[in-house]
Amino acid sequence: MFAVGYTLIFSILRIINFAHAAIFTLGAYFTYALTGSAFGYNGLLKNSALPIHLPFLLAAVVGAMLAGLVAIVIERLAFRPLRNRGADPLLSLVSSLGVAVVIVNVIQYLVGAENYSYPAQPYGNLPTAINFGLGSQRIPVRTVQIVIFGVSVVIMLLLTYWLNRTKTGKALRAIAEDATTASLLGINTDQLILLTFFLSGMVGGLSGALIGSSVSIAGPYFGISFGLRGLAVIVLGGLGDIPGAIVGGVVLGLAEAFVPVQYIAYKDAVAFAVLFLMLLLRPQGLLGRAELQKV
Amino acid sequence: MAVFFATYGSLIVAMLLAAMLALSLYLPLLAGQLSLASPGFYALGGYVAAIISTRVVPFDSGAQAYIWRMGTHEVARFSGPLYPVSLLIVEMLVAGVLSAVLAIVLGLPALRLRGIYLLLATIAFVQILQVVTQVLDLTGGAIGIFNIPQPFASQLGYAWVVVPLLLLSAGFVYRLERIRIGRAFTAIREDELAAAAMGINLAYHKVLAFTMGAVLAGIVGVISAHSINTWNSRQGTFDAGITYLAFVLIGGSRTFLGPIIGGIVLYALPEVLRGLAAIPGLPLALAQLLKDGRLIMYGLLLVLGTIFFPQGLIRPNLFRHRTVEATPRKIEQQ
Amino acid sequence: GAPTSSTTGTGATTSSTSSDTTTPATMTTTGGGATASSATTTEGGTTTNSATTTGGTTALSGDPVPLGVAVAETSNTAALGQEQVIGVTIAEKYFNDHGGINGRPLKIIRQDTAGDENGAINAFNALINQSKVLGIVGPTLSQQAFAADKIADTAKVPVVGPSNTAKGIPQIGPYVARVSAPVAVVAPNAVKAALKQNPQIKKVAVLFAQNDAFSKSETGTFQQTITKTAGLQLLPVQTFQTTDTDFTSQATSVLNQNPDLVIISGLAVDGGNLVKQLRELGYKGLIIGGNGFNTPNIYPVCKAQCDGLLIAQAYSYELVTPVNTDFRKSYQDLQKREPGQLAAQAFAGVQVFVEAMREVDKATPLKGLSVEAARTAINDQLLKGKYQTPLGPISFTPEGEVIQNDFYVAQVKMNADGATGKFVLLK
Amino acid sequence: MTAQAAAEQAAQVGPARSVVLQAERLTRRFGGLLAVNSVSFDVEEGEIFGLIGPNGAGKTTLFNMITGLQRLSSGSVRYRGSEISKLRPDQIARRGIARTFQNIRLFGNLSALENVMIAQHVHLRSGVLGGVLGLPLSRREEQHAPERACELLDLVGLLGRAYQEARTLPYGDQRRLEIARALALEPTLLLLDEPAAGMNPNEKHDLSTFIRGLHDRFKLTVLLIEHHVPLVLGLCDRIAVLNFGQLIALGAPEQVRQDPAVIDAYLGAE
Amino acid sequence: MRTVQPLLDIQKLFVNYDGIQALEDVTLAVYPGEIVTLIGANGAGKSTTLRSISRLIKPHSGEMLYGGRSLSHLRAHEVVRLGIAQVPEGRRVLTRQSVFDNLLLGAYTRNDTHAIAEDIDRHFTTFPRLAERRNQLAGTLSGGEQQMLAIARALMSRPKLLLLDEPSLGLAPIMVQEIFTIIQRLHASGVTILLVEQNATLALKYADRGYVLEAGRITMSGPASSLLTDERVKQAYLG
Ligand SMILES: Nc1ncnc2c1ncn2[C@@H]1O[C@H](COP(=O)(O)OP(=O)(O)OP(=O)(O)O)[C@@H](O)[C@H]1O
Ligand SMILES: Nc1ncnc2c1ncn2[C@@H]1O[C@H](COP(=O)(O)OP(=O)(O)OP(=O)(O)O)[C@@H](O)[C@H]1O
Ligand SMILES: [Mg+2]
Ligand SMILES: [Mg+2]
Repeated sequence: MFAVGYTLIFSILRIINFAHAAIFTLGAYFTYALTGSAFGYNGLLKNSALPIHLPFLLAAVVGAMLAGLVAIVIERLAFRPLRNRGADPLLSLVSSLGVAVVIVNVIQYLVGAENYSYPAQPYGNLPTAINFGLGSQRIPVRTVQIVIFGVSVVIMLLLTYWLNRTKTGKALRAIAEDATTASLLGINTDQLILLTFFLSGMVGGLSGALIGSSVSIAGPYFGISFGLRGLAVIVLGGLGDIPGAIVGGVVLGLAEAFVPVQYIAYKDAVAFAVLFLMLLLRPQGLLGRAELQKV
Repeated sequence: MAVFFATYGSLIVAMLLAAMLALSLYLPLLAGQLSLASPGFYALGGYVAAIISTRVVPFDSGAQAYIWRMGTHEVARFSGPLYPVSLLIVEMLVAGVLSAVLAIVLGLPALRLRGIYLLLATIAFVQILQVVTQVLDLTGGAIGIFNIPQPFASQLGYAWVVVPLLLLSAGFVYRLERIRIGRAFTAIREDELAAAAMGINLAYHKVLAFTMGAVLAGIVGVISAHSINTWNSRQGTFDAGITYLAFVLIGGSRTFLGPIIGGIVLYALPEVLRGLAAIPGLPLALAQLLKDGRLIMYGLLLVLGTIFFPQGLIRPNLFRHRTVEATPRKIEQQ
Repeated sequence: GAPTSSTTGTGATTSSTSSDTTTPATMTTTGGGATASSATTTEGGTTTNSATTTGGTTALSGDPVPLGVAVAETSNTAALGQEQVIGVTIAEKYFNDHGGINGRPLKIIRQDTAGDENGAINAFNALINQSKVLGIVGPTLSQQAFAADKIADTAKVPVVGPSNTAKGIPQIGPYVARVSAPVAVVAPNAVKAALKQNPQIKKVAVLFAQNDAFSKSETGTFQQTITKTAGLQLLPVQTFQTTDTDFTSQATSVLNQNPDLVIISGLAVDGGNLVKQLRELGYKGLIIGGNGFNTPNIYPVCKAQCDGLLIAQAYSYELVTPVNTDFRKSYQDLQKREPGQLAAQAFAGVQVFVEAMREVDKATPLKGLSVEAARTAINDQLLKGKYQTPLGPISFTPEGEVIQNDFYVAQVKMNADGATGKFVLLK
Repeated sequence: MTAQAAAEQAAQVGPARSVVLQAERLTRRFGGLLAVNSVSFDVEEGEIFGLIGPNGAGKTTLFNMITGLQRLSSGSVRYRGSEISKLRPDQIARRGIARTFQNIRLFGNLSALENVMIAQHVHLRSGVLGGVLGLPLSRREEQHAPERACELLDLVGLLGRAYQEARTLPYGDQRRLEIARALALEPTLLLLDEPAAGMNPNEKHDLSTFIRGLHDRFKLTVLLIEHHVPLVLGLCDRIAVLNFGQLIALGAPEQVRQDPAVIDAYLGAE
Repeated sequence: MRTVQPLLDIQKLFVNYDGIQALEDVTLAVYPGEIVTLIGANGAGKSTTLRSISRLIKPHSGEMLYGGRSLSHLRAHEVVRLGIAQVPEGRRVLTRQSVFDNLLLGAYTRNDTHAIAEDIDRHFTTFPRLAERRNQLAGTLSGGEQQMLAIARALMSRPKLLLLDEPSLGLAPIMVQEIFTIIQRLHASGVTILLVEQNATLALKYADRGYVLEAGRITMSGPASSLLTDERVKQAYLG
């Protein structure tokens, strides 16, 4: 889920946007604020709350839009100037890192470092878990996770369609490859990149809100802790491949789940070892096609 | 002056170490290899130092007192005997060799990957190493290893090792950039395929660059472990790697001076901001902002830095090779 | 060289005499301001100790007595650090209202350590050399302590760890002490309390955060208690990371082993999430949370699912002593909720310094003493004293380890709204 | 004149010139597409050998296979008697086969001079330590290298642009730089892929003179792909014609020019 | 003197790269329906002129009018919307997209889906090679095939003014003839063309007028037929 937004920017601009993790966090906080919950005990805004009380789902959508807007601002302030100055493409990695640092610390400055969580039962009266196991072997899955999974799949399908089938999607891929040539074809590169950032910010913000409903919002570094895993997931799925990002997420989850209990200490190592092997054996990702290169 | 060195002694040492870490990331980058493996080797080096000095070598810290003076100013005191510098050097050698071996084993398969894929593979390596050191008893688990003996009476004493090492490695890279091997690296960075067609052995040069970076990072880890007195699995993580990368890119990734300057400047920046907040006479609000918003400013400066120095602080044509410069003129005159 | 007066390289230029008039003004703003960003650290702090430099020794002036606080105010450790900041802020005001250091005000100077070892070292260095503090409360994490405390010890500056619980901290050196007891001692009590509520307990599942130094040592005690003391069956131990958010695999495997009791050693957020997910997936039995759970910060994490959680505590706000009542009151005024262990320990950290300073000052007035001499005297006194803190009565071993008598086991009772709750002390 | 040199010269003018490059049943498939289909030919020592054919006939693919940049689907390439088709590109380059690229592949961000110096790689010996420490051997080499590179730049008329970044050079000059870079390898077999593209007729003519000069001066064997027919006809000793991956003609220029199959597929009615 | 307004009117154009003068005081005009060719040696600034018109680079000074409208404040993609298309030097096809998608993107500014499909079919008939390769990634095409694609792609926007930068580059003789046939056909249908071509003889044969560019300056201009017979031009460019 998180990975989808990441992938979107990556597939289009071939840059890794560290600020994405921060936008994810923002999405969660915006949603929190929009549900009318009060901020905690630290920071400038302590004990204050918005006068509106949106239901969780609506708040999540509006929060995601706001996150998208923030992404737009970030693009204008931190990415476009770099592009216009013909900077080393890697440099955008640094400037996105800078943005992430700013956002995280501004959040802390405003609302402190404590964790928050949404008002009880954001999804109404659904049971908290559903059992998929048979007999004594229980395989319960939390409802929230099912919701998140469902939403990711839907978003994934929409984005895939958009990127691969529509004119705008094709134009975006053209920009990714060669922005100069794209502009020679009449493609407004700045505008489309902005759109991409907005969408990616929205997806990121929405995932922040949803994941925040699954686990509490663990302070300003909430998103950052997902960042690395998100990266791993998109590699598994094939960089820049949106369905791949979802499949990658599932595979990584399964690989971790099958680590025997005795070795659970090595769970993360296993995940990354899978990632490492994957890179060596199928660098194009699980679903990806090998890229041909012509001399 | 004394106060300055006492306050900033460890910062200065850490800054120089940061410069070297940036160099260790820069070396593979020189050959176009975007690798974040440096923190892993750094962590490895630290553990080598920690394990050797606390578990292998029986070293007993008794209760003698050492006083280190600068003129009449007492700069620092240290109780307990000093750890022999010769052993420190042995540790550095061991760490260097271990890093080199690991780098070759890891590099041979991994360096077939390019760009972002290599980046992720190296991150995976760092993460695996982190989990393993977190779990193993040998590395002290989550707490890590502490009470690492001190080879110097004060933090600034580390300068005796760090400064020569930095000069050495800077000199090394400076020369490297100007010889055949360095040109081969550059060619690979620019266009692997064309480089191969020009007779450059890709695998050999990539692994070479990667290994040199690894060795440097491993050695820095040794010094770092002693200098911060403790070592644990939170040292040399993925985030640290990103920070080193920022050092390189902000400093300038086209000449060895870039990472060095970048490492020094960026590492010092948060501390400079801390220091600024302490300047007397600042309006309260500003001082407060500098203090509480230190990292906000840091982030902003990172962004502004990239915008205003899109090629990094140091650009190579500032320092062109003189003999090369003179040659065409010479031929033209003939 | 001839003795030179005035600046010592810190850029302090204000003459030392003028401060007498400015200080009270600063003081009054202290308690009233916002918490984390309150005016405690007015940068005049460094100016007020400007003094003469004589061969490296600086004599103390008659101005506020500087005490350093170096905790993690930024980074992902800030959630802990900000509680500690509240604790010391309350302490500063409290002790100044109660006469300061025999009439002279206490001045807290904060430096942010961020979350890493180098940050802690830098913060300590700035406090020791620039601000010339007489002692330091900090840092937040044990790993940071191993790095930074060494610096202080070498410089002969007393340090009191407010939350460092790993083994080996007081042994770093003679100048290192802590008020944070490795609460492993409560483990048996917690297990006993659980057995009291449900005598049928047979199988126990244990989980701990493997990247947290404290959780690792705490879980050891829990496991010992279960197998040795209580003679229960210990299921295979599972681990997680404090940065984890999804505990499905751990929870599922716990459920399939059907334990009667689950014991978790972790920190508030990860531990809370683990509890929540265990409950949501259908675990019904008792859960014991380690000392890391002892903070009201868990309420928003596991919400209604926190209910019934047994928690091992090194501090309980229900303790009725004059100092804790005052502390609890100040905290409630400031924060509109009950105080947690981190804030209380930070308060205690300041308190032991203040009381030691008062004693030293009584014997030989601090004014006129060199900074170095004062630091050593304070350290010696600190280790000797007995203190009535919000944590209850504490004292130190000669090594600097805290001796604390009162540990508690509490049970979480959530209110109907599912968002707030309280710790109910179990006897 | 030494006996050896005399023998060499004799070998060159003698009727039985030795075969340098032997392509045997070279085949390359891309999916269902046979880009090069069982092509065989020999290139003799000192020859200028032309390769022409319509767009997409498989000429560049053939070059790629010879230089190791693309694997063969089947067939073999022998260079001076030994099989090279399994070697890596850099090993092939070491043996003395250099090439230029049709889609220019210069090191774009580096100066023209650096581009050439990089290609001297295989002829320098100094290793890491020697180079870094500035030992005598490497010192000599490093002093000599830029001079040598400048001579080559001078040869292609780019000395004045030695410090210009390669990607900012005008298109025609980039082609010249490609040639200079290939020459820096001191090859015995030089493969040129459309070297005259982007030059005007005058410049093409100069280039043709230049290639002949190189050939004479460095005793080069040249394999040349070019669409500019007058240049190919004027320059080449023999010409092979590819169409749809197949060799449709091979012979002296005049012979090829009159081949109806070639006129039909490639030259067009004039 | 003509009375018609020029379609493209460039006046006193100066361009420099990092301080190096690439164009100096270039003034040229292209009238509606004309083929104008620009000839000159390597590095004379031909490509630079075309890049200035399509706003890929910002001139230092000078005015460019297109149908009376100034181009100076437009951005590259806006210029395309005015009906100016360019076949860039070195082809620059989108290597990671299929031949078909490249063509489709050529028509990015158009919305008439039906007519676009027809146009694609038409270009496939002109270049059967492309039709065979329609689903192949453009990056794997041969050099000449890419050149065909670049030309077809530019035509997909149905430009009013076509800027061709060495369209015959890398094409087999038979294809070169084909390209010039196309140019002629476009000319007949009223498209205005500014042609940069190394094959000056051929270019001047088809063009109405020509300009000679030397070291960034225009040194000669006039009807193509007279340039073709001019001794100096012959000497320098026709070989
Ligand atoms: N990687 C690839 N995948 C699929 N087809 C390819 C690939 N590489 C080349 N081809 C096809 O193989 C054929 C031969 O290409 P090649 O580049 O050898 O032609 P060429 O003779 O050099 O043509 P030109 O004169 O236009 O440069 C072309 O039709 C091309 O489309
Ligand atoms: N990005 C750039 N930076 C610096 N100089 C440049 C740049 N691009 C072009 N130039 C210079 O501008 C001049 C004109 O180049 P331009 O590409 O316009 O020539 P051209 O006439 O198209 O040549 P060709 O026929 O070889 O394509 C050349 O001297 C070239 O080196
Ligand atoms: Mg070709
Ligand atoms: Mg050009």
